[in-house]
Amino acid sequence: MGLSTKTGRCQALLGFDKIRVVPGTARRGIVIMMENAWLIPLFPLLSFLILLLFGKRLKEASAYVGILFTLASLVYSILVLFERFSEPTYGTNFEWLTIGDIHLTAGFEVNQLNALMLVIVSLVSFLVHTYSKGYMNGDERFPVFYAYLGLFTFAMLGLVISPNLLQTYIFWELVGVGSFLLIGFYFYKEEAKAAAKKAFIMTRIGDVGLFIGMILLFWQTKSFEYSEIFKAVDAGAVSGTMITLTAILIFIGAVGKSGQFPLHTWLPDAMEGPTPVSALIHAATMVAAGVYLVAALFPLFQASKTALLTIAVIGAFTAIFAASIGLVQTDIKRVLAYSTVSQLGYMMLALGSAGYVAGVFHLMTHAFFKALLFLAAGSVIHAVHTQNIEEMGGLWKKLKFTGPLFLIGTLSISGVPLFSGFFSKDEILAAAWEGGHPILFFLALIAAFMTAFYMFRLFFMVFTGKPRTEMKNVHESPANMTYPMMLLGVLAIVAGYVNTPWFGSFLGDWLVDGNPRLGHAHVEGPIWIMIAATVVSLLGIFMAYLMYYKRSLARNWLSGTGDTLHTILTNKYYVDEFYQLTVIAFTKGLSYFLRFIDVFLVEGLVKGVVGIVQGLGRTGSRMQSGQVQTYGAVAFIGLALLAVIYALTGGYLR
Amino acid sequence: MNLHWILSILVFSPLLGIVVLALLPKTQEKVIKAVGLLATVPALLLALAAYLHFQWGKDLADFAVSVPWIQFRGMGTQEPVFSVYYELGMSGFQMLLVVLTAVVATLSAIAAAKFVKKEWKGYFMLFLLLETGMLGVFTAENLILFFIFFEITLIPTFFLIGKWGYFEREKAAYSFLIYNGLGSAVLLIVIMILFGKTGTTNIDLLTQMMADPNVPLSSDLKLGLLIALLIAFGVKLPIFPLHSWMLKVHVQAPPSVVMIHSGILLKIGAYGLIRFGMGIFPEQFKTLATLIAVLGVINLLYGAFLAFIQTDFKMVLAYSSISHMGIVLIGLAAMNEAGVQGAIFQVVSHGLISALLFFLVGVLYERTDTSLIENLGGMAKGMPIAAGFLLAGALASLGLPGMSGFVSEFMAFLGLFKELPWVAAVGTIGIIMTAAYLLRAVLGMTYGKAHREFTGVLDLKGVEFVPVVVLMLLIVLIGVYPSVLSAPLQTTLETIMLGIGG
Amino acid sequence: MTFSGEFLAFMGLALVAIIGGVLLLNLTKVVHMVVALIFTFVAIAGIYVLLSAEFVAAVQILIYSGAITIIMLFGIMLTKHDDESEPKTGKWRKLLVFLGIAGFAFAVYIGIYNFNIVQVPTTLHENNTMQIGKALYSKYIIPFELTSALLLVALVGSIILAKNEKKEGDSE
Amino acid sequence: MSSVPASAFLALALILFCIGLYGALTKRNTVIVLISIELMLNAVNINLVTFSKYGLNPSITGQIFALFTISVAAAEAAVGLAILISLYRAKKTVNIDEMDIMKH
Repeated sequence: MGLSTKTGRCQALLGFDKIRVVPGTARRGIVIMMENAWLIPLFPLLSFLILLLFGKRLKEASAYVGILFTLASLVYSILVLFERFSEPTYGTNFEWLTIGDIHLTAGFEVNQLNALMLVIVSLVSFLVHTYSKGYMNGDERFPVFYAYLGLFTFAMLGLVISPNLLQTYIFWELVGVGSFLLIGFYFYKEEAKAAAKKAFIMTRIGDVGLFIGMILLFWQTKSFEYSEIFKAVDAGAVSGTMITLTAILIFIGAVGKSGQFPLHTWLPDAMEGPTPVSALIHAATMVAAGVYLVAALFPLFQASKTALLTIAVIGAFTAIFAASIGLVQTDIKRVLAYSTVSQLGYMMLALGSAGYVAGVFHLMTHAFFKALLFLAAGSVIHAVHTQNIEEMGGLWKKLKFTGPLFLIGTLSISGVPLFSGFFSKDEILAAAWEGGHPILFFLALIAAFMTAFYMFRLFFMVFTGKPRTEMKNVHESPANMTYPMMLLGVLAIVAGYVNTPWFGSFLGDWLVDGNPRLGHAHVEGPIWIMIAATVVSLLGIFMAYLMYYKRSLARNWLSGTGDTLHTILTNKYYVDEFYQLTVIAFTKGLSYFLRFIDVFLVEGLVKGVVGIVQGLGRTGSRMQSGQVQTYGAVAFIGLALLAVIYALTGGYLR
Repeated sequence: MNLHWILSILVFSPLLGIVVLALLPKTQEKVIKAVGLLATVPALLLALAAYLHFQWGKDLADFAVSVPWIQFRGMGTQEPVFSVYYELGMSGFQMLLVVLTAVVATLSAIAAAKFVKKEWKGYFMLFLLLETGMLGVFTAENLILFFIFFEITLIPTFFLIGKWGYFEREKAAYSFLIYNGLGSAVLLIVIMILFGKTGTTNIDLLTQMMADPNVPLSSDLKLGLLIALLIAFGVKLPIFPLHSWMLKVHVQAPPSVVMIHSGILLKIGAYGLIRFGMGIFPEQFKTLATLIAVLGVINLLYGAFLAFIQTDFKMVLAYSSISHMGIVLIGLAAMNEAGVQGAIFQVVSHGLISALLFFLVGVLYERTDTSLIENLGGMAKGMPIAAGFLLAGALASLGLPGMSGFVSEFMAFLGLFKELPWVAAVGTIGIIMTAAYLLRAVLGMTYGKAHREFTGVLDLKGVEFVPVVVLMLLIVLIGVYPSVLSAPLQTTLETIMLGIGG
Repeated sequence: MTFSGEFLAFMGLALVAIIGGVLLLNLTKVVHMVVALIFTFVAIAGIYVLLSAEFVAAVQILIYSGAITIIMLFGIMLTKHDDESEPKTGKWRKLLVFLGIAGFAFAVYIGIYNFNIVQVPTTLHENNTMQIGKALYSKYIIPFELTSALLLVALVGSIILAKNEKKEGDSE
Repeated sequence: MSSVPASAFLALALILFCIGLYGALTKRNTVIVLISIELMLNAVNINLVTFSKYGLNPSITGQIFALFTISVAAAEAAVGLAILISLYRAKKTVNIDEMDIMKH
């Protein structure tokens, strides 16, 4: 786009002929892999189409179709990533739509962030595909499930490979649909239906923000292309207020997708979907898309201090807000969901504090350990057929693999040293301290404490102590479920070492390479931050240990006797109820008011028209009275009228 | 190659079907259905041929035909004072609408063969007459010819609704006739004034003349004429508050007729506004742009909010049509390439989507005798394929990228955000509301606990797949590769933009 | 304009004619109306005299004041009715008709007002009857004969129409 | 030469015509309606006779026309009355409002 040469319609139709290299990246080495990176999203799409058409016949075999195609994507992504280490950014475009002089393009681009995201997404997707083979076994809509997974994976891969905002938006919506379909997979459950609807509509509210921001930005910069936008912003072609406005509008899109306050309520409800879905979409990939979007447009956000501050504040607030709700939830998946919201808030805080690397780093590590946690939770649910942690307990011995894997995930998310979460969290805290506001830093610190606390509360309640209800047939999950978890477990431990203060910030250096706008590769925070983070997380673990393992502290120790706080937290600060009473009630009210208008005013108009027509007809028929005198009178009056008109306006008489 | 006769054959080919049908006995159900269906095929093939003709890089003007038709001689003069020509022609825009009409008409004939339960002979005869009218409307190059075809569409529709509709069909038919009759009366006045003042009714000639400052039409008169056109086509589109007839028609008419009605007939309003309103009176259109934008946003939101509380799925779709026509207005009001192209895209895209959704409504009604959302709850259990297509159709309708609805919505808003960002920003609420009401309705029907047994209720089968799959493929094709539509439009757009710029 | 004797005569006759007409409209009894109309007819005959049309004046008196009025009186008597006049017609219609007529009168009056007619000396008053006779039997002979046929047809037609139904039924 | 202008006669004729017209359109007794029509014919006759005397070419033709009119009027009166009587026999009324068989 931004290509202002006018092309004929024939050329526009031929599309692919117009592939061209993005300006500035023309230096081409041997980039066979990257050149064909557009194949990566197409594999899952193919899987989706095949399963849609032949799924019924393939039955259980459809799993292999899905797994095979995502494996292809994964392998290809890894190859692309390795090629990207040595080669510069590669991208091509072809003309997608012509509007007068405007030529909108579609294409793909492989830069550092994209390459990394490709691997994360295809890896998690592949693992979830494998895992689902066991988890969804026996479901009558098994092929449909895999088809949906394929659709989602396609959209997500397409999203991360997009070189322009418009294409991003397109895939952005498509991942929304994938998520919607998968949340509503158990369509016969009323809760699933409500959750799917809620997820779609709430994210759409955010999407509209992105939509407006994108269009406004387009008219300011004449382009949807990321590179063109950054160029225009650098050149000062866009006014400061406009940058702030568009940045915040785009951020609203991210708020919707990443479940940030105040559009977070759909994410916990989305846990109505099958657990592998929660792992794939609502933990590792889609919800991180908001973070990815902010990261991809980071130079734009950086041009506006206000926008960055907004992001940081919302991120920090969401982090602590969701963490506090997570303290009291009793549904295993909901605890994880709130922890996801909270962790996403963390990432936003990092980006808002200008910690680009920190945000992306945490995005990566979080994808691994949260996917692990969800899959492990799925394994637990698979074993005990309940999601209520009050009914679990003492599963450590029964689930030989799941237990330790879950522990790894918990340690990692809690930020215990040497696990991946520790490094990325430390990075974020340092960024918040350096680039953000001290208050935000302390909020983040408190959130870290809460995270450690509720995650271990979860762990202790599920795996230690004695079973609180009778549980039979508890058995470890099959191999195709445990292997993916093991791989993730390994990653949850080691993924952090790509960017540490001790062994070098390899990831950070690579991410910002050749792109000074993205900020420093590594933020050197004071050493006490690391210590504080460690202390805080250990404190959280210790308190959870006391309350839920040793039981030496009463469970209502913190809230005291009055249970007000507890009630508020269990009810998630009544946000849902608040929306119910305001937004939804208002919409309904307005609708009924408009219906009133429709029924009375507009329909009245119709009645009026009908009445006039009928009245005319009736008058006409009454006029036909058969009385010659009347006819004569009418005819004469008409004649007189004509005569008068002629006499006054001048006709033959004058 | 001489192609002048092609358009005439294209337009009048359905009439051949009428002749054949007239000779058939009433009782031969299968033959009648076959003839009715086959009679729509020549037009379809010719329309597709025209599209290919264009894609092969040839000029659509090859098809234009112009023959003297009616002439009024002045007293004692040899030269005709007023002459009306029989003029048919095709621009890219018209071609798209002709293709759309031909496709939807054929699919609607399939639907009719499936859903119409009585008097097929009369039905198909009227239906074919209607098709001729619609094809004529989109190919007429001359206002009087346009008007004649416009009227031809009215009468068969009236009978199709009034005779084959549901319970309150007659009321619906009458309100259709009264509203559209008034609209076409206003249109006739405009045409006659233009004819009287300029001596021509050729659309292209009029467009040129209006740009010429020497033509004796004051700008006030032009504005008045444009407002009259806005009313005439506003009834058809429909624009709030002229919409209530359309609700009745959508609810009461048989599904196959609603496919045509919602898919094509409403588009005549949009076509007229673009071709005549914007084409002939570009400057006046500009002065009204803000008003039209506001009307568009009102349409969009009004339809969306009302669709949100309907209990009958047909009503939801009816209000959603109002809402979606708001997007057409929004695009037009932008008065730039993006907006106008968006409006035209929306015309085509909504034609396809609403045809698809109403076909599915027909399927559902045929099997369950209801279209109430509540009664259908959980039907995905019994008829998963139909439910899937319904969901896909709803997603297309709410503007999901990758389907045609998104492209048009995106372009319309892209255009308006350049000109009137605040109005457009209010309009985006409509995007959210569209998602809300469509999901509410469609999920209410497909998802959730089944309120009744759907055992014994058949899923889509056999020939029913044809319309659904064809429409779905077209919707996705346009969504994924919009150049199939945008390429033919470029010349049309250039012409319009020239008028606005000048 | 001078107040010549002719003018005074015209004024007087016109006044009588108009008064007769107005009485026709305003009297209640039907017979009275017809009588009022006789004044009008006679006054019009006088007007004819002023216009040098003695023969027409004579015919006017004979036919109108005589024959037609008598026929009308017969009509009134034959159609036995309450000679008190009718229930009133609708006010609105009266008003509308009145307005229409006023408008019409206005329009025509404008025509008359702007109408400039020259006057040349005539010989119409000399041997008026002879002149009429000459014209009637030469130039207008065919219309004249046709008129006689018309009168005959009217005569026969009236008789047949007014004939008693019973007789009619008998004859058939 | 007359000292009375032609327009005076025409005005008189107009007034009489209007009176007749009013009567014809508002009176409910059919006989009176017929009489009013006679009055209108008379007004026309005045015009005819006036134009026979005034104008560039005065001629007797106007008077002859008036005579024809009178005879036709007489015939009309006779036929009209005959119709009236036969109607009266059928409907027992001369009220014009009740004569509406054209409607049926």
